[in-house]
Amino acid sequence: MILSADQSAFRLWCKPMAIASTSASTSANQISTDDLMIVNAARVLGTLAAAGNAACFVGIGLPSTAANLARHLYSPEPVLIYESGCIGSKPTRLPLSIGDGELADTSDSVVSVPEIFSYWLQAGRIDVGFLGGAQLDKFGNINSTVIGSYEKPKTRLPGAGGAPEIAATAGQVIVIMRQTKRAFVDRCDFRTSFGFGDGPGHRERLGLRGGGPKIVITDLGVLEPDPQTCELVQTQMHLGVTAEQCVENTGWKLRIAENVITTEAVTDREVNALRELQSAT
Amino acid sequence: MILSADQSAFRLWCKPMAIASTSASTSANQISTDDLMIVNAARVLGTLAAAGNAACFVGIGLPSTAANLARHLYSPEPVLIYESGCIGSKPTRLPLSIGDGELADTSDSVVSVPEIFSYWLQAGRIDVGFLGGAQLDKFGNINSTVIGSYEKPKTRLPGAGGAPEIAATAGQVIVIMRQTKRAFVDRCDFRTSFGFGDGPGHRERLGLRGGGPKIVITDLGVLEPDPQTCELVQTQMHLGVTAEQCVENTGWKLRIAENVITTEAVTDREVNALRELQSAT
Amino acid sequence: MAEILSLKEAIARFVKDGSTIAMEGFTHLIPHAAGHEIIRQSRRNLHAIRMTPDMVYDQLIGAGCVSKLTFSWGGNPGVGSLHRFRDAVENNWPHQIEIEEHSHAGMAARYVAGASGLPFGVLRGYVGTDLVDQTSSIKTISCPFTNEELTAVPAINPDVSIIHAQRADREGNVQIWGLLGVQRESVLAAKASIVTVEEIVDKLTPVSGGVVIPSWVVSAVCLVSNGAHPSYASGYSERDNSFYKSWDDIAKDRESFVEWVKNHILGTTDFDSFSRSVGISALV
Amino acid sequence: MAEILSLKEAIARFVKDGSTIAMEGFTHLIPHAAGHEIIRQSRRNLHAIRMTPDMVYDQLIGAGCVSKLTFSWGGNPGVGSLHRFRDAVENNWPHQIEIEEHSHAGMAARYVAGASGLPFGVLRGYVGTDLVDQTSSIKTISCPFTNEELTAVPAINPDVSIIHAQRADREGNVQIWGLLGVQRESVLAAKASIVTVEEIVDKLTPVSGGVVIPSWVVSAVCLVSNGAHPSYASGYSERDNSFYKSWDDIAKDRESFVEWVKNHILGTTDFDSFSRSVGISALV
Repeated sequence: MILSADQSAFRLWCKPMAIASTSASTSANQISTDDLMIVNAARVLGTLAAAGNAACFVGIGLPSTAANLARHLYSPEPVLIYESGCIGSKPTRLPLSIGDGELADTSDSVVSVPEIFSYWLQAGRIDVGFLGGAQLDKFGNINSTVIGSYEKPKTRLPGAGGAPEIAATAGQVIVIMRQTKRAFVDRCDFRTSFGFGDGPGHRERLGLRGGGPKIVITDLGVLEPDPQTCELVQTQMHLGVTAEQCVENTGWKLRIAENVITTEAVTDREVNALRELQSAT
Repeated sequence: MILSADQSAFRLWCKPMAIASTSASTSANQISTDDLMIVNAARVLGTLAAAGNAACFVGIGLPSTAANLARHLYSPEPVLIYESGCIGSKPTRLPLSIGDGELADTSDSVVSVPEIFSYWLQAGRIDVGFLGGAQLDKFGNINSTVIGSYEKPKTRLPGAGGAPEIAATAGQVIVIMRQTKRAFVDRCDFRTSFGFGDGPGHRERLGLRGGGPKIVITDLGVLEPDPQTCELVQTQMHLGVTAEQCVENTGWKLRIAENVITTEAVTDREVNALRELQSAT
Repeated sequence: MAEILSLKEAIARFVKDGSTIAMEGFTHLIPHAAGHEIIRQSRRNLHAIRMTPDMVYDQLIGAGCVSKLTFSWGGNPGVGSLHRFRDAVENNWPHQIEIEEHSHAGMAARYVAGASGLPFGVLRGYVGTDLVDQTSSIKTISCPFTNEELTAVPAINPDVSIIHAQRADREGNVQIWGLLGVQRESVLAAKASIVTVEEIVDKLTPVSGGVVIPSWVVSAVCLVSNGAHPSYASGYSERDNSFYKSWDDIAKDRESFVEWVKNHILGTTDFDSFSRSVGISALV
Repeated sequence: MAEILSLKEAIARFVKDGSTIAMEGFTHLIPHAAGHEIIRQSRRNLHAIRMTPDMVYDQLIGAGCVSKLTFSWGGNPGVGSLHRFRDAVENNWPHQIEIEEHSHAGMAARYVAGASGLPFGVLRGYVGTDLVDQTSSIKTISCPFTNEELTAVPAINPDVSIIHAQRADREGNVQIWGLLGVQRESVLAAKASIVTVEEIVDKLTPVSGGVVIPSWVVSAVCLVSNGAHPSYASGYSERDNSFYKSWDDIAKDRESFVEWVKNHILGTTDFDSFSRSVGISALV
């Protein structure tokens, strides 16, 4: 069974954020695919914050930009938590590193790295984790360790960092990655972060407490796990993107949701807030 | 075999502190037995600090007074650590409770209670622990839990607090207690803090890392464990105290060391520093 | 997000008959006002957890609120015995209470495990003591790398933890400084938490040695000026040592204790009214 | 008590061929100057431990000092790959290195265990990942109360831990603030420790969010102004992001890396001389 429109968590989430397409400007439609991913991620965070669930464990790069954009666009704001020990950061510019002084200076509380992982992540206080990687497979597992074999890797990647425990423990995981045949693979060369493992019931058998990957935001659109099969399905495409493009850029036999929707156009308000944030940096 | 003079750790320790008896004033000889215990404990700490081993885990009461007196009398000073989380406290007056604000305000560092017990005590960073209790037995075990049976106690005492892990882990334990037949017993009703257990080798069998009770300072003198038998032996008596008195006030068949010494008279410098500390409080 | 509530409302909402509660504060910042309110609301069958059940739990035990006590040191610091605690353990007055007894190190490890989402904590502790035979929540565990034997204790996860702190902002972010004891861990380990504060301010300015407990891990913040009395709040008040001494006389005798509770707790409406009744000023 | 030593003297005395070393600093306060001095003194066969072996360990690895690396994330943050690290793992250049790979949560638990005098730490971690099959220092452990399966990792207890901090007093008490990472744990877990500082002062005045590591748990304090560069020391300097970017070009190529080390590290006598050589001012 293909995921139906009603089953799309993203569509439900995004309802409060839905805006009339007339408010979309032409300039907004010309933003980069990175920015499109950022805006989409910010929308998800805004919806979660409205539901009171947005203690968000953020990494540097697109996730941090998206989380800060959501802070500027939505009220209530998501709570930003960085693995460097910052809880409730409210940076006025985009941090350049996970240990940017701006993060510490604007936090409610700065704690040690051991404490961030024990009292905050492990204890189940994180609603949303953002992850990316070199490979994502159809069950939402992520590889950020090696391409090729572990013993004799073709490419040695940075490794796990905080990802395995974010993937295991966060209430839900948002993946942000560009959708390409090389990156979206049938099976990861190395399982650094556990998604749905080998399919339905695997997370439960392992006793993982977090909800796993709920949404994958790409440059082409959005994928979500089919509740029956746990397989990632294309549920949304950006304006001008075709189903064929999505299938071509995916390394497994990608399914398109029955009622796949088109991404709401980026609004002036969104693009302006993003530009402001970027220019302050 | 009875502990010989050469085996007395206390006598060795106290050597650097030894003073000509002519410097003792009459007023000094009129101090209370509490003060005598305090001065003796401070002397031990001074000697340990001179040897570079005086990170001292202190409880309120006589131990705290003794430790603060040692800080005023000797250089290098012992480092005072309170279980309330204060590391390197330098109070100008005697603290009235273990959580006295003066302790926090004058500390090098204030940490949480879990950290005091994990990073500092358990990690083996404490050289000296002070303990007292309702009962002390001949092997240096201490009871601060119940008199009578646990289920139906005659007297319910406060309980363990930090004592069991101080007794197990500190480099050495100094016990301060009044020497009476009721308190100095053949076997404790309840073993709250482990001394030498049932005798030689027992600490080692349990894998305890600390050195155990090395000295017991009482209102009558000083007891030390016989290195062969681990049994506490009277190695020092205060001026005017007789061997018979010590035996009478001890609940086990107390042995007196071959060359039992008389406590060095309290000096003017000691008594003055103590009075100053007490009057500032 | 924490709600700003009256203490009466917070206790009514979060502390139920049969609840497992923790009230922490290590000499500093002991939530006495909250203890009084629990007595005022006549809660029963509480499992009361506290490292140092001093005066605050002596009152709860004597007033008959507690059916089980988990603790590591029960005395009136610097004064002597805890008479109501002793009377309960020695003579089952006002009724029998179950006790679960630990050391400080063990209790701290239990709170840390609770705050960390782990079912147990590991420590070097209790070895050779008679506590091991009396307390079922002390077990051995082997290191899977060295085979060394260590001690395991179960996590503490109270239904509600109650602490006192210096101040909060209007969003319920709590700022606390000075001796922090095990308070933050007790809040993070609990399913719900109540924080009484000296002051509610528009903006929390940084304080040396201060930490902020964010609003979203706290259930209720209640303004109770001097609510730690006779304990103290660094920067706001001093410890009332004479009150601790006078407690010895009040608590020694069942009748004088009952009279005191009737006059000063059950007979008062809140902490201000209690303070007037016992003759302490709101701020020392 | 800590001795105040030159960095040269401290490294010579505490870092030996074959030592297990930890150098910590989480983006903030990375002890780069100390890393250079280890290269200058041509230490070999180090077991180098670090959560984020970024530029500082790229230099040590490329210079041939390291035979084993224990880590959890090896990249140039915000820039990309760590080329010397990759070249060692992918092509055994300059020689083969052994790797022991963990997650951040696991490494943090290992340092905490080390600082606490425990042989292992417990966490919810690694479950379902392929790391478990590659790393022998990850095992399962059962809760003796709930029978739940958790993960155990062995304590880290380096021969020497090296960190950078803001300042120390003349007795060697170290004050550190801002993002503290895992630095304090790394020092408390180690047999010996070296702390480079921006400044040595007569008296440490309190700083919000600051902690003091007492002199008696530190082996050596070394005055190295700007010694974290291109990392930063909150209150003293800003992160030199362009230096991190330029490192990508330098390290990408073996020859340019070797040349850089020869000119700027082996060809300089200390951190000041290094700073002049690469054209950075002592204080940003």
